[in-house]
Amino acid sequence: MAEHSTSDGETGEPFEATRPDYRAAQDDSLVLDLDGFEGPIDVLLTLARKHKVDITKISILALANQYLDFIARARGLRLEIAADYLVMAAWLAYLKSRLLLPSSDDDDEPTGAELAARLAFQLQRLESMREAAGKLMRRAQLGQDFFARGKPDPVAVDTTTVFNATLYDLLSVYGTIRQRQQSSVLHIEPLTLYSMDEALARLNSLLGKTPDWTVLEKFLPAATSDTLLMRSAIATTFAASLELTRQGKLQISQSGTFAPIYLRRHQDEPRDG
Amino acid sequence: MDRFELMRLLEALLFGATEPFSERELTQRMPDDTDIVGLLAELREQYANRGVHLVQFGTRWAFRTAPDLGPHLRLKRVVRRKLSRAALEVLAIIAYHQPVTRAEIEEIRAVATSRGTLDILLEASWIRPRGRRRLPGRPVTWGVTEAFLDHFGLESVGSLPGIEELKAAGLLEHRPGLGILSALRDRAEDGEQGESGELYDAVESDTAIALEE
Amino acid sequence: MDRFELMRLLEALLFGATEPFSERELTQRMPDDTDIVGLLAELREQYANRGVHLVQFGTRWAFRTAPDLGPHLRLKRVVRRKLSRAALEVLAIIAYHQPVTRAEIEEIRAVATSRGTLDILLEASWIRPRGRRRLPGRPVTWGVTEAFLDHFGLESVGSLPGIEELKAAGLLEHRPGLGILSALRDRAEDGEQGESGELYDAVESDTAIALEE
Repeated sequence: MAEHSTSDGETGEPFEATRPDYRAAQDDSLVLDLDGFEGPIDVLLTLARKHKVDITKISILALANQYLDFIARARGLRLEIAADYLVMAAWLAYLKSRLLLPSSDDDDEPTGAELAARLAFQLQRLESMREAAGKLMRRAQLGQDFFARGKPDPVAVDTTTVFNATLYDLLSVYGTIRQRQQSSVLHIEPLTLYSMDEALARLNSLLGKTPDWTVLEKFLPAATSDTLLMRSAIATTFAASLELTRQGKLQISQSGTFAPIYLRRHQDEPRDG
Repeated sequence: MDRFELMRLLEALLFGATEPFSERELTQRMPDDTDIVGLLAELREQYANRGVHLVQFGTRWAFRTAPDLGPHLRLKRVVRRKLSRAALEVLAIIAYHQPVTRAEIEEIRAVATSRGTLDILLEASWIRPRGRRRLPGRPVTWGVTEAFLDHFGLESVGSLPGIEELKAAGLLEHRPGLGILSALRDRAEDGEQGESGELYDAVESDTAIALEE
Repeated sequence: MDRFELMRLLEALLFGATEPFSERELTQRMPDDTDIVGLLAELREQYANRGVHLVQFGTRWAFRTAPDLGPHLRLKRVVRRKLSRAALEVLAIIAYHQPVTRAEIEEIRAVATSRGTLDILLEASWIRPRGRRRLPGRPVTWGVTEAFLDHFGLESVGSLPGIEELKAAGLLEHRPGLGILSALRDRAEDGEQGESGELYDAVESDTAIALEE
């Protein structure tokens, strides 16, 4: 009878899909495929679960051996092993040596037993959270197994407007504003370019003083450290020189491609005054 | 399923339904051979003296609040309205930068804020005037309210995640929306400053959340 | 208004609305000096065996259909996106260890939390920032919302399944982790940024090693 109404049966996933998909580790023919694991702790936990049902009674030494054996075989097969798996292997080898060798009293380092206890705690704590997640998802859920009032009563006196905004909306909008702020600062940048009008005015004023061929660079404004500004000045001054030539006020000469460009006042034009 | 269980099921169906159910629809949803008519009559009887009645309109059935309670009933009828993007932005800025003046909000958003936007937030009881800035014109500063904290499930504005944390939570997308001119500039300056480093440093420098309780 | 009438009014308020009510909101809507807490307890008792229950989550109250009827209820179900295994783990850690920082979540899982995990939980309105830890950087701590409690039919965080046993076993205590694990975590984070992890996955995906005991 646990049937969905037809309206969402078509589009949605089956209801059962919300159950967690934890790896079943009881299988004897467990295949260890690094691809499916979330790091070395996940591997250790899977090994531990296979080893013993009660994870609190796990032998850390046996677990370390299994892990080291696995890494050794993986290397034998020349599989690519991510660095963190190797770091864990090195640490477990160290732990093993501390567990097997008698510890000296004047040693400040934690004993092998202490390290083993910490690892056991880490594994138990993570395992407990995985079980908790499973229990949580197996609970009856709102909108799936139990339901709110389908439609509010039409008899209503007190109308309150509730704005549909979630914390998620608020935070994501704020993030976007901050990014837009960055780009809006950048939009101001074109204002620092040398304009066509400036170039025309400058060229016009200098023209009367240059009856002879003069290289284009001499007409540029005083050099600044702003290279982008200088590049725009070159471009606009050149464009302005073309405009003045078109008006018959200026002559341009260039001996070849990429050769210096020379400008002079148009020779037929009468001097002012 | 015994009669009591069938009654419970019918009750739950009628409660959860988005529209009143006809007897035919109820028959489809209940186990075969259920005495729908008998159960409906019994259920109506059970609710006769309660604050909620089972009511029949033509062939359809639904739970309705008892008519005699009308005058006393200040039912929460919730009208849901979507908050505009602009309003959401202004709200976020007020929450992160309070106390903040309207001019400061506009500076951060780089657009003028219409009067209506603040009105909507005031209507929602999410913002309140906090005081006045010691500036020409003594502009009003704005802050968020208890109702705001309540709605968004926050204990204080201090618990809003900072920019770094938003980034870590995946809420800040890296957007390479820089114009061609800034790219030119970067090249002209021979990449003295790392492009992305500059972007993030500038973001972080403003991270501090104004806290003035 | 006598107690019976007050009960009817409370019933109508809660039954008629789709939204949960906090006790504070109920106080505003009921006549002055109403014993809200007593009435709520009595009303919950009256509905205990019915098809619809009065439930409490956090500070809020609402009627919900009885969970045991779930399999038989042919009502429109909400389609939910399936949470990833990682997101589920993070959710469980936030629920059981709250308030908890991102770094603490990563310490428990011994892997970096990929971007977007907290994002998804936040979008579902299941988690919220709770405050800040008195640590360098004042990191935000996370906890679950009342919407989370409502969704999973929990009265409070204290009624999370198995939380008492976990507490008794010391598994919810904050203990210094293994130094090695934070090293692993940092490494994993580097990998994530460099996207090299993805590359390796693709190489390895076809090769599996059988594990013998």
